[in-house]
Amino acid sequence: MTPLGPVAAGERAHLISFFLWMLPISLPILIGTPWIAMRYRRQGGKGKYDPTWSHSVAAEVVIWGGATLTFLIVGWLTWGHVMGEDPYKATGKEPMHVKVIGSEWKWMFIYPGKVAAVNRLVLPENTPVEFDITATGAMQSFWIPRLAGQIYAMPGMGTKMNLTTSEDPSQTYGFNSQFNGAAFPLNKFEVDVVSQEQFDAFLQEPKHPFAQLEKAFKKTATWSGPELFEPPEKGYWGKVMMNPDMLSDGGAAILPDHAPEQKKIDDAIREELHVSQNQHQGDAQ
Amino acid sequence: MSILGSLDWNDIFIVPFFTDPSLSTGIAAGAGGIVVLGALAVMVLLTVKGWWKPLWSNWITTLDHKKIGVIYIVLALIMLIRGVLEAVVMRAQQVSPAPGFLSVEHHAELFSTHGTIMIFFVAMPFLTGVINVVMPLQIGARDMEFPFMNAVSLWLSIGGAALVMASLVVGHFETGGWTAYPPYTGIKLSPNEGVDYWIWSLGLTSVGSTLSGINFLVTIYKQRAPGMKLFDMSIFAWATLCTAILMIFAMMPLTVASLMLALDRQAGFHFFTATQGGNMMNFANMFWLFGHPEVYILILPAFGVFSEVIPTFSGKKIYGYTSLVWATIAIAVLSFTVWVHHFFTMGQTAHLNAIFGIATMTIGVPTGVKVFNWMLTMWRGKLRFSTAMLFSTGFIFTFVIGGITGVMLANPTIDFATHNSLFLVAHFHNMLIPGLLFGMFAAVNYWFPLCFGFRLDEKWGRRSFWLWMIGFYGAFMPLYAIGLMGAPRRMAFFTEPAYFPWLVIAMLGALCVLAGLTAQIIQVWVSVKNRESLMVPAGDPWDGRGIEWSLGCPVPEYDFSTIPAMTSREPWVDAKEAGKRVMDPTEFVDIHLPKPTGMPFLVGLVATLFAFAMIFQMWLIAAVGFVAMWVLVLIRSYDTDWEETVTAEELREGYEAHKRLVETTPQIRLDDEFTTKNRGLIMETQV
Amino acid sequence: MSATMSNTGAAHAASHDHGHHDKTGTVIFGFWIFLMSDLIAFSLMIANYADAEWHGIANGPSPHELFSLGLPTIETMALLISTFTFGICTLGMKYGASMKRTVGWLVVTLALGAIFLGIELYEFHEFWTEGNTPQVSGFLTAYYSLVGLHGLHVTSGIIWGILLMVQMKTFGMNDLIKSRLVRLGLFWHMLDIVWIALFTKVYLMGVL
Amino acid sequence: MDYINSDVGMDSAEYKHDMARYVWGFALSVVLTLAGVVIVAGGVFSTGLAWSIVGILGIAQLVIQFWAFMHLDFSKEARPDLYLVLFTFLLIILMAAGTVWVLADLASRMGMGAGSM
Ligand code: HEA
Ligand code: HEA
Ligand code: CUA
Ligand SMILES: [Cu+2]
Repeated sequence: MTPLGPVAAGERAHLISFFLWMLPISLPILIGTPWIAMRYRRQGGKGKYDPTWSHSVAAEVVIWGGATLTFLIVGWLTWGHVMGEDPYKATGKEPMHVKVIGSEWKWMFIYPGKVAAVNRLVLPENTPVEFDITATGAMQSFWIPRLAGQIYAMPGMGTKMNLTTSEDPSQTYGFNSQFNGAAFPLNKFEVDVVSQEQFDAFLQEPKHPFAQLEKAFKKTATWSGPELFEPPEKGYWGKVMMNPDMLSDGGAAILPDHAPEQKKIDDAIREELHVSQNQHQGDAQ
Repeated sequence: MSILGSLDWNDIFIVPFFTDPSLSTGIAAGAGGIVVLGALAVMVLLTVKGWWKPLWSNWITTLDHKKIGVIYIVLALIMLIRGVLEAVVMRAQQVSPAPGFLSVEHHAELFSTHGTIMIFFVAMPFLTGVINVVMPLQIGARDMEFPFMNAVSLWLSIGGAALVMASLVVGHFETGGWTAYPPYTGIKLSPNEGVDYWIWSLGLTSVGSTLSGINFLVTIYKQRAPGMKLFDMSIFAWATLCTAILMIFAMMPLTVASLMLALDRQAGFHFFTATQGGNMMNFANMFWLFGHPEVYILILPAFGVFSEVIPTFSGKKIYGYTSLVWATIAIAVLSFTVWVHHFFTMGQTAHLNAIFGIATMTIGVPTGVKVFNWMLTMWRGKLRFSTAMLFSTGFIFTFVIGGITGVMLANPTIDFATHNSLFLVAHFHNMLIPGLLFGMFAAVNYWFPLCFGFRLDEKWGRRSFWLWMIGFYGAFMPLYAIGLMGAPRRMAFFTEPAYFPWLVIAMLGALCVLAGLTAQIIQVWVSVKNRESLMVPAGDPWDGRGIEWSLGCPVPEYDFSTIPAMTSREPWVDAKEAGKRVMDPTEFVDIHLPKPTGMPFLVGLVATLFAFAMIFQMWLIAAVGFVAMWVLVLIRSYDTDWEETVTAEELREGYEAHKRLVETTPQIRLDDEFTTKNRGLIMETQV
Repeated sequence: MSATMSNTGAAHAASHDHGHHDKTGTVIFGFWIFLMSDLIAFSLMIANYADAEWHGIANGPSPHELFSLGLPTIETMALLISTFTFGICTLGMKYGASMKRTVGWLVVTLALGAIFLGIELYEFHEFWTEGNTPQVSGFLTAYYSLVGLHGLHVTSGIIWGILLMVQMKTFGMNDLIKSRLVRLGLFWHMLDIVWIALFTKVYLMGVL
Repeated sequence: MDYINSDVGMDSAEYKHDMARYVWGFALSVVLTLAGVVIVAGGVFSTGLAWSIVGILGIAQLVIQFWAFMHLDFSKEARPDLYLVLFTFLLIILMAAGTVWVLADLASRMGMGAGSM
């Protein structure tokens, strides 16, 4: 829960403020219950017994009033938070655009006109970014916890998410949080926030042809191939959004028993674990 | 196409283990084996002991609301054992070195069945059972308004549960969680029969629950003892009324959504397909139109139970009756206005999110009022910590924590960071276990004597409480923590080393809960063994306040020999204060009780057959089953001789016998409440 | 279903009246509640239809292209007359009309219901043979299932009515049968009310 | 309320009174239905206006039929049914209108045009 960017930081701040605002009305219960239980116990309790005491206008006012007041405060805060932090709203001037396609257990990132990447998201530091998100196959949820909260990725639809990257270079990861089948635990990607120069260098890295990506993306369940490709033609992402089937082979979320795919996924899981156990050390917060 | 539809050899539980032996298939085969062996063992036991006949004539054919209630609770307990074992296996899976001993899909089947079972086949039957036993007794009725329909509801629920159990033996269950969102659960991504199991088992129970809701509502509306105004009813009866309304109106969206999903899967329709104009978001929308009111269906009866238990063991009138009633009504109505909070992250506008977020928070107000009312009921009382009271106190304390986290989730900007995370999982278990389950445990401990005539063992009861309480904190507080670190739900394994210590604590907590459950089983066992010394034939073993305690224990089949006169909100307390130990009889008249009939059982059986056939696309068998179901109903409609009479004379004798018993039972002091001296009719002595 | 599951009350009232409350009324109230939960199902289907009509056309026809008003209007009239004739039937029954008259009006009602159903099926058939099956688009899926669900209700109403006529022969017009007839009446009237909503939403607004 | 038996016969004033209610309900329903058809077929009004008028006519007919055929009114006997129906309609507004609202709101942010999702 250590935020790297302002959006995630805001979310954390709200969480803490909500917790604090609810303490005044919760503490009387959390402290009062054990206290009453001790004081008024039948054997050994010191409290005065009053079996008919069952109504008090003052208490009613305090209870209803206190609860209503708490509600008004948290409700008011909520309105402000939500209106201020619509994920569709850009977090700065002229955000950088990245198009995202979630698929069965891998993510494609398209930097329009520049590069397409699989399972690897590289962003320049301290930059507002807008993601356009869609999916093929099942519903997914696009989430980079240390940078911003999640938003669903759905076939046939496009959603948006905005964030600003960390001020300094950093490394983190993102994933899909909506269960979608056999390799769900592997459905994640690396996120590198780098300096502007490094980012420019990244765009210049050698690339494979996009056709190769498209073909392999359809066929493979989990990705272990190269990561960088030529960008697709303009409007490609929109086409996938309208017609998700063009980038998926009909899906394989539940594989028939003994499908060869399943073996591959199991192997991929094992392989991944080898890598990630060494790599993610210290990345969790 | 074969008459057996899509059923094939590989669907039989044991086969995959031989063709592809692994720990995962081994566990599946083992689980299937337990079901089969368990069923066989029960059958052998019944045969050896010669219990088939009594089982049939005393239980299966019964239309008595108390017995139906007991069967519901037994169903809940059986399913609960499966749900708990699954939970413990999941916890174990997550602490074993990744990727653990289960395949991802097998783990998915576990959380899907665990969630489905706990909600629909543990929680729902549990609360329906408690309502069945208690509510008619509290409003002075002799039975549910529609006893036959009541039994049909029961057997439909059992049929649904049987299907979920069958999925262990034949085929698979689905893997999309208890929420089963398409397109994942569409035919393309989930081609096997798992989702159909989900659809049809829920189909059966949700029809059952809707009918139960109608039954409860009409019973409360029409069957209250003469003179009992709505605002004279016990809080539990009020909770039932509101639950019933939720059941009637909230089950429908689920039925509609799941049948649409069935059409998509089997008939190629496009309700939820991504291409060709379907809209999967409407599934989520309809599911939560049901799902959110559902969680209040689960909690309101528990609230009702606490409102009965706490005054009794505080020796005090309930604080703020009117407030409590209005708060209950408010919760019921508001629960229909907040469903969007389950998908704040779907991409809707900020306005919509804000409106639904704030609407959600309004529920905190009536709920908070209720919590304070319980506290103030204890205030200035003389508290006796029976097992039921311990569960109630533990509830108040722990529930507030879950409520706070619920309100946090209700802020969409916070939800963006906690949705689909273990924080959410911790929130809802925090509501379901110390809320719903503790309520049901309190209910069982409190009202048990009404059904069986003896109390439950207190020593083991208290032990179970402490194990549950500690186990709960151990199992779920860590999930709040790693949830905030960004651990998603429904993960088969985690690779972040930082989560590991927390997961170990969670595992230990789950084991502690398991120990609590074991203590409960021992409690029942010990109590049955010692039932002679725990008998409370004179009734009212806890100086209770509701009119159900004016009856002897166990309660006779006709419940009340004469319908009690309602002179105030608590006529039984008034009677006791006036020095009486039985309520004055009103008028003895002949009454009619429904005769036992096997018909509801048959309806349930045929409906289950129909559903099973639908799952495996055996259309012919399904059609036959469907028609047979209605033919049975038709046959029943020709049956006009379905009542038996209990004469006024018998009722008078019953009353006199109870009176004699009461008069010969020595009065004992509250201090001896939990000792074997307690034979019923305990009272605070005026020393 | 409730015809029989809740027959408790009716027969009770039939055999003896023992005071505390009116069982027939209770059963009918229970049936009202059932109807209301059914209404929720219809309203959700309508909401789904409204959404699908809006952006679920895909490659299929739009409502404008698909519907015309002629047949649906006749259909609507048939159902409307039938709900009226059912009213005549149950009203007469309450005021002691002969069984013959009651059965006669019931037959008229069910026949009108059958005409309604026939037209609906004819329309389905037409659409279907033009290739506009429910598998074509979200909109057509919604259309067939919404109108079809109503049609299924009408079908079960007709079957129920026929079975009830058989029971009238067997039992005579006792209170039990009367109570069932009244419940079937409520069911039938409710179907007409639901149809008003469907006719308005699907056809009238669809053609606009 | 006694739904099924009356002390008097079909020649009574009560019967005529009850019958009148059915006849009124039927006549009004016919008129309203045909009015809707005429408005749509006639094409005199703009689409938006015709849409609203047809909607109002539908709702009016709904109310009339509840009154005429299902005996819903403000009398004491019909009150429980009336409350039940009103409550149901409250829920229908919440659920059905809520559904349409939520789905339209979502669609507005997802680039979903008519004809394609
Ligand atoms: C009522 C509901 C209920 C209950 C009680 C529980 C109880 C428990 N649950 Fe679960 N759970 C759910 C509802 C419930 N759960 C739901 C809805 C999901 C989501 C599924 C999905 O993802 O779709 C879920 C998911 C879920 C997960 C998956 C989380 C993930 O997504 O990663 C896990 C993981 O460990 C878990 C654990 C547990 C544990 C350890 C318990 C244990 O603490 C408790 C187990 C023990 C008992 C419940 C004891 C029973 C009591 C008795 C037998 C009483 C005895 C009798 C007498 C007094 C007579 N639950
Ligand atoms: C019995 C079950 C139960 C109960 C009672 C509740 C009660 C509440 N729940 Fe929970 N909830 C679930 C079961 C339950 N929930 C389940 C099963 C899920 C997940 C399903 C799934 O996805 O699988 C869920 C999910 C869930 C979500 C969705 C999160 C997500 O998916 O991202 C949200 C969001 O708003 C939420 C909120 C609340 C709130 C605000 C309450 C409120 O009712 C709480 C009210 C109580 C209090 C607030 C405490 C006491 C009050 C005071 C001390 C007074 C002062 C306070 C105020 C005035 C604010 N719940
Ligand atoms: Cu999701 Cu449109
Ligand atoms: Cu909710």
